[in-house]
Amino acid sequence: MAVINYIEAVNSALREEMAQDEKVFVLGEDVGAKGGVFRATEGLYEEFGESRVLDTPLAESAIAGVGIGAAMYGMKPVAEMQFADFIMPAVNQIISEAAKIRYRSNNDWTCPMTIRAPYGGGVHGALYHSQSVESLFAHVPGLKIVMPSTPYDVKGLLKAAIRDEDPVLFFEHKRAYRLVKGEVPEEEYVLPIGKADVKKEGTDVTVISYGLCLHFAMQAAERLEEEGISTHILDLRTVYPLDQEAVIQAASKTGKVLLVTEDNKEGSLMGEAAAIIGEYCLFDLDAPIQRLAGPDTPAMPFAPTMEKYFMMNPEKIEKAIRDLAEF
Amino acid sequence: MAVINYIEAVNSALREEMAQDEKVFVLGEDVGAKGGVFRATEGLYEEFGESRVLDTPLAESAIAGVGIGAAMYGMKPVAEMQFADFIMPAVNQIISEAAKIRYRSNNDWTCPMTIRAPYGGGVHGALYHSQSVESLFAHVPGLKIVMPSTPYDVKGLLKAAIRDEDPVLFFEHKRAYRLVKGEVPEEEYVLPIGKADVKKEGTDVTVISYGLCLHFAMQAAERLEEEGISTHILDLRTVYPLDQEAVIQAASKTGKVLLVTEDNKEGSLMGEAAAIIGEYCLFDLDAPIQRLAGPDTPAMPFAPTMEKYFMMNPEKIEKAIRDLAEF
Amino acid sequence: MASANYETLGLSSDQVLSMYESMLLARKIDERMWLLNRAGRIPFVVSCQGQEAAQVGAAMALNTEEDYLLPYYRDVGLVLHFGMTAQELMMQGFARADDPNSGGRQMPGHFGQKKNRIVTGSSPVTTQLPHAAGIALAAKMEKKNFVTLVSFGEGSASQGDFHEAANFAGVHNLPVIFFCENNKYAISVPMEKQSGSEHISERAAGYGMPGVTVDGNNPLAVYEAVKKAADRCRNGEGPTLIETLSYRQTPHSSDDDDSSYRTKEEVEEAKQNDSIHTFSAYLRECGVLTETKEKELQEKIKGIVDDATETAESAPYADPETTLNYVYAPKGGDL
Amino acid sequence: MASANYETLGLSSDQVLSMYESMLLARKIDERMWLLNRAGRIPFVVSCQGQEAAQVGAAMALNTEEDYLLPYYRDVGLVLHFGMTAQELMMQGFARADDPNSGGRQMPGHFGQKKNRIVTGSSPVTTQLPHAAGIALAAKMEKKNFVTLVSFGEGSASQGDFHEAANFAGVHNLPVIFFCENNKYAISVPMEKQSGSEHISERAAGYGMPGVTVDGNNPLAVYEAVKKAADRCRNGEGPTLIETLSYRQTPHSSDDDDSSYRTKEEVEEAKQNDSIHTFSAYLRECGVLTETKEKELQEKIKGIVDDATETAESAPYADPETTLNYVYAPKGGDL
Ligand SMILES: Cc1ncc(C[n+]2csc(CCOP(=O)(O)OP(=O)(O)O)c2C)c(N)n1
Ligand SMILES: Cc1ncc(C[n+]2csc(CCOP(=O)(O)OP(=O)(O)O)c2C)c(N)n1
Ligand SMILES: [Mg+2]
Ligand SMILES: [Mg+2]
Repeated sequence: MAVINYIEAVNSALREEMAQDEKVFVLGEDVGAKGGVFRATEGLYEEFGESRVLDTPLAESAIAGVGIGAAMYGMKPVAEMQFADFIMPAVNQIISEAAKIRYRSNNDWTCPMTIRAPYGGGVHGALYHSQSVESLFAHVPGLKIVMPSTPYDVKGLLKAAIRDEDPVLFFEHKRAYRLVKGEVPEEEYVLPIGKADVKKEGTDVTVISYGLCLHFAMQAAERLEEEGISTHILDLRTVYPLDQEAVIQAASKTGKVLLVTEDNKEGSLMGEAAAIIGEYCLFDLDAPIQRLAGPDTPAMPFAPTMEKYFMMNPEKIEKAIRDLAEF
Repeated sequence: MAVINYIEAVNSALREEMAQDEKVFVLGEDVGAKGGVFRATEGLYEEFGESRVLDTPLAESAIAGVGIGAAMYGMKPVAEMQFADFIMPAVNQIISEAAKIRYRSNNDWTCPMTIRAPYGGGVHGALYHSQSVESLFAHVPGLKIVMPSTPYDVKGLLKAAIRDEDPVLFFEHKRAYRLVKGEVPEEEYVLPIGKADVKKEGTDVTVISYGLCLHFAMQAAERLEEEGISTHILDLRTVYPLDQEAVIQAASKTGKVLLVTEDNKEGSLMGEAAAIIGEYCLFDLDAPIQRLAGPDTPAMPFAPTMEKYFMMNPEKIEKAIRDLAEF
Repeated sequence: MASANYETLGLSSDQVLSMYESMLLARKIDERMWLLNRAGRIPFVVSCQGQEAAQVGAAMALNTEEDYLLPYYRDVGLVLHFGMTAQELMMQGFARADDPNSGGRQMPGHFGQKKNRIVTGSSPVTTQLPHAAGIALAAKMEKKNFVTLVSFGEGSASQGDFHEAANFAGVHNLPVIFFCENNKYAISVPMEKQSGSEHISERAAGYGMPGVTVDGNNPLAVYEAVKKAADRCRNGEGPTLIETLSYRQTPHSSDDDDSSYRTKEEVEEAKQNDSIHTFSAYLRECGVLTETKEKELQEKIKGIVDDATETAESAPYADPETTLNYVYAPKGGDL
Repeated sequence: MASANYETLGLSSDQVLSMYESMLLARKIDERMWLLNRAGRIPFVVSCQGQEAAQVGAAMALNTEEDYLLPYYRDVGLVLHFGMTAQELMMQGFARADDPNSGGRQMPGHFGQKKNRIVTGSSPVTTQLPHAAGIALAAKMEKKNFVTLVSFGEGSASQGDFHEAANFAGVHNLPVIFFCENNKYAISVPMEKQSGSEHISERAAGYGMPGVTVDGNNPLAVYEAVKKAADRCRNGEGPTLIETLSYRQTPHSSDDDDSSYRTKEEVEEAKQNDSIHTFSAYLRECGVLTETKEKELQEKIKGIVDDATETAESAPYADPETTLNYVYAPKGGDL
C-alpha cells in the first residue's frame, strides 16, 4: 500500500471517479488551470479538459445552484467551495434546494451532488479561513455530511459521496491536507457513508471526535497509554446523520465520555452526541459527559497567540482524558 | 392590564420604540402600505412615514446587509424577513457580517440590529412556510436569538432586542400570532435577553421548551395535574446563548427531563440543552434525558394528514411527560 | 390587439386556436380554484390571471417534447402546455396523494413533473435560475440540442441568484431563456420600489446577452420573442432575457388583500387589456374563432374543470406515516 | 500619460504631488510587506501593486473628513489617504495588538478604523456593498451630506450582493459610489471567464445609474470620474458605478503562484503601464516633480517605512486570553 497525504487522497478520488464516469465533473473557483488554491484538483484540467473542470465566476450561490441543476438533469457535479467559510452565500441553495429536492417532489427528482470544502484552523487563516461550518448543516434532513480524518477514509468516502444518489457535503480539514499521511490501497475501494469507525480500542475513557481533532486525540491517547490510561477512540466520519449505534456502543464501553471538536462549544454537533448518550447510555455512565471544544468566540484570530489559544491540540485533550480517567 | 395577542405585542413594541428613538426604523418586504403579510407592522407606515418604514426590493441579503450598514453608522434597524424560511439568502450577511463586526474590529465597530422573522408550522404553510430555523444560528457567537412564547415576553424582549448593542434574531411563532393571548401592562417595561423563565412550578417532571410548544406543554401539564403528575416548565425565551444556570436548575429540580421543540430532532438546539444537563446534572437524573421533536424530514408537508403527523401538539407532550413520570 | 398576423409568424390557425384554448383552460382552472378556496374546500390559491398570454405564447415557441421548463408559481399556462393535466393541477390544489408535483407535500403552484421535464420548484423565489443554468450547462456538455426556459416575477429579479445565474449563463454562453413575467407588483411592492431600472430587460447587457421587453398581453408577441430566443439557443448563440409586461389581476394569493396597496380602479383599468378577451377578439377578427366555436370551447373546458375538481376532491390524502418517506434514496443509499 | 491637465481638473500642483506621494508610499509599504513575508517575518501579504493610481485618484476626489469608505483588501492607497498611517498598516502586517483594524485578529488587508470612517471589512467578498448602501441610506435619512464609497474587484462583482446592493441604491437613489477595481484577474480566473459582459460598468443601466469605465493607471482620470460621482451624490442625484482598468502586478497574495495561469510576458507587458512610473513622468513633464524632489520623496518614504516596520515588529501580540473579548458589548449588554 502506498502512503499518501490527505489532499492526494482527495485528488486521487476525484481523478478515479472522473475517469470512470463521464457524468462526473468539477466546478468551482480556480479549480481549472490553477488546480485549486490548495491543489486539490491539480492535473484534472489537463487530463479531462476545460469542459469537465470548470472555473466558475466568483459566486458560490451559482456554484451550488448550477451544480444542483446539472445534478437534477442527471450529471454528477462535484462543486468546490474555496474555503468552507465561503459556503455561506450558498446556504439557500444547499438547504432550501439540494436538501429538499427529493422530498418535495415525492421522489420524482433527485440531486446527486457533492460539495467539497476545506474547513478548520491552525493555518494562520484568521476569522474567515479557519471556521468549522458543519453545525450550520448538521440539522438539515436530506443532507449527508462527511468529515474524514485519514487519507484512507478521504478516498473511500469521497468516492462514495460522488456516487451517492443524494447531496453530500464533504468537509476536508485544510491543516490535515499535507500534515496527515496514511496508507491507501492500490485497488479500488469505497467506504460506507453513515458509519463511524473505531480508530482505537480502549477501556478507560471514550473519545468521540472527527477530522483533525481525531489525530490530536490519537496522540494524546498514545502518551496516556504510558501512564496506564487506555482510551477508546471513535471517529464519527459522517457527522450527519450521526451513527447513533456506534455512539451508544462507544459511550457504553467505558462509561466515561469526552466529545472533542474544533468548533465553538455551544451548539456544536457534539451536543447531539451528548443528547444521544444522555438518552441511551445514562445508566452506563460513570462520569459527566464532557465536551472539549473551541471557545464561544466568532472564530479564531490571526495573531499566533490568540490562534493557539483557540485551537484544539493534543495537550488539551490529554488533560481532559486524564481528568476523566481520574474521575 | 390589557389582554392582547402575540402579534399585537410585536406591533406595540415596534411602535413604542420607533416613537421613542428616531434612529429606529423598519425595513422589509411589504412592511409599508400593506403593513406586513401578517400585519406585524400595521399602522407604522401611516404613523412614521415611508422613510422609516421601508418597503425593500425582494432581496433578503440586501435587507440584512443594508440594515447592517445602517447599524454600523449608528441607526437601529429592525429588519423583517417575511418568513423565517426566507432568511437563507441572508445567512452570509448574518453569520459572516452581523455576528462578527464587533469581534473582528476589536470593539471599534458595532452592529445594533434586530432581525424579526415568523417561524413555525401548523398553518398549512408546507415545506417553506413552516420551518424552525433557530438551529441554523444557535451556534454563532456574536448573535443572540430570542424566541418568546407569550405576548408579555414578546413585547418586553422585542424592546430589549431593539435597544441591544449587538445583533439579535427575534423569531416569532406565526401560529401563535393570533392564537396566543395574554396580559401586558400599560406601563413601559423591558425584559432581559439571556434569561429563561419558569412558567410553571412542579415537582415530578421538568419540561424545557420555547415558543408555541411552551403552550402545548402548559396544556399537557394542566391535564396531567388531574392525574396527580406535577410538571415544572422552563421557557428558554433566549435560545442562544442558552441560560445554562436556569437549565441546570430546572433539570436538577425533578431529575426527569423532557426537552420539547417543534424543530427536527437531530441537531436541534435541544441537543445543547441535553449536553448541559449531561455535564452538570448527571447525578441528579432519575431517568434518561428525553427529547420530543419533529421527525427528521426536511420540513412539514402541506396535506393536513402529513402536517398533523409532523407538528408538535399537547397530546404528544402529555404522553411523553406521563412516560417519564412513570419511569 | 396583435398587429402581427399569426401567419407571418409561421403559426397555423389550429395552433393559435390551441393557444387560445390553453389560455382559457388556465384561466378557468384558476377561477375554479378561487371558488373552491372561498368555499373553504382548498386552503390556498395563487393565480395566473393576467399572465396566461405570456405563458402560453412562450410555451408554444418551445419544443414540449424535449425542452426543459423551470416554471414559477403562476405558470399554469406553461405547465398545461408541457403536459400537466387539469386533473393533476386539481390534485395539487386539493393536496392529494396523487398530485404528481409533490404528492400533496407542497403548496399549490410548486410545479414539478419529471416525465414532462417540468423541474421541481420551491417557495424561495429565484433559486430556480441557477438550476436552469445548470441544466443548460448539462445540455452543452452532453451536446444535446434542447432549450431550457426558466420563469420568474419581476420582484424575483432583485435576488442575487438572478444576477449569478444570468452571469453564469452569459460567461458560458448557455442555451437558456430567462423569462421574466413582470406583472407590476411583488405582493404589495410596485415596480418603482423594486427596480432601479424601468425594465428588467435592461439588465441583459451586463451579462452579454440580448434583453427584450414585450407586451405580455399579446401571446403572439411573446411567441415571437421566445421563438427567436430558442433559435438562438439551438444555434449556440447563448442566452436571452425576455421580459413580458402584464398585470396581476388578482390579489397576490388567497391570503392577500390588495386593497391596502392599490385601487380598484387601477385593477379594473388593467383588466381592459385582459388577453383572454383581446386574443379572442383577434381570433374572431381573423376568422379563426366563431361564436359557436367559442361556446363549444367554453363548455368543453367547463367539463374538464368539473371532472378534474370532482376526481381530485374525492381522491385520498397521503397516509400520515408517508411523511417519513423520501428524505434520502429509498434503498441502496448508504443510510 | 494623462491627456487632461491636472489644472483643468481644479487640482493644484501640491495636490497632484501629494497624490504621487500617497501612491509611492502605498507601493513602498507593499513592497516591504513582500520582503518581510519572503523573509518569514510576516505570514501573509495581499497587494495593492498596480492599483495605487486608481485608489489614490479616488481618495483625492472625496472629503476625507466626512465621507465614508468601505475598502477592499487591496486598498492601501485609499486607507492611507483616509488617515491610516504606515505604522498602523505595519501593525496589521505583524498582527500586533496595536493594529487599529482588528488588534491582530484579522489578516492583513481587512481594514477598519472608525475614527477615520473606514468601515470594518471581512474576507467573504462583496458583503460590504449592501453595507455601503445602508450607510448611504442612513445619510439620506439623517439628511447628512456625506458620500459613501465602496470598492471591490471585478470578480467580486459576480456575487449576488453586488446586484442586490446596486439595485437597492438605485431604487432609493442613494449617495453611494460603487468603485470596481478591475485588475483583470480574480486569483486565476480572467475577466472572460468571470463576466458575461466586457465591462462591469455595463451593469449600471440595469439599476438606473450611470456606469463608467476609466483608465485605472491614470489617477487624474479616476479623480475626475469619482469627483463627478461624488458631486452627483451630494446633489441628490444618486449612485454611480465606476470601473477602473488596471492590472494585478503581483500574484494574488503571498500564498499564490501565478505562473500556472498567466505568463511572465503578460505581466511584464502590463508593468509597462505602471502608474508609479507614468505618473512620475507626467509630473516631471509638467514641472511639478524634479529628480531631486523625487529622490527626497523616496528617502522620506523609505524612512517612514523603516520606522513603521521597526516599531511594529517590536510591538507585542495581544494576550492569548483576550481571544475571549468583544463577542458582545463589554458591559451593559444583557448577557
Ligand atoms: C426568498 C423569498 N423571499 C420572500 C418570499 C415571499 N414572497 C412570495 S412571492 C413574493 C413576491 C414575488 O413577486 P414577483 O417576483 O414579482 O412575482 P409575482 O408574485 O408578482 O408573480 C414574495 C415576496 C419568497 N417566496 N421567497
Ligand atoms: C465569498 C468568497 N468566495 C471566495 C473567496 C476567495 N477569494 C479571495 S479573493 C478572490 C478573488 C477576488 O477577485 P477580485 O474580486 O477580482 O479581486 P482582486 O483580488 O482581483 O483584486 C477569491 C476567489 C472569498 N474571499 N470570498
Ligand atoms: Mg410581480
Ligand atoms: Mg480582480
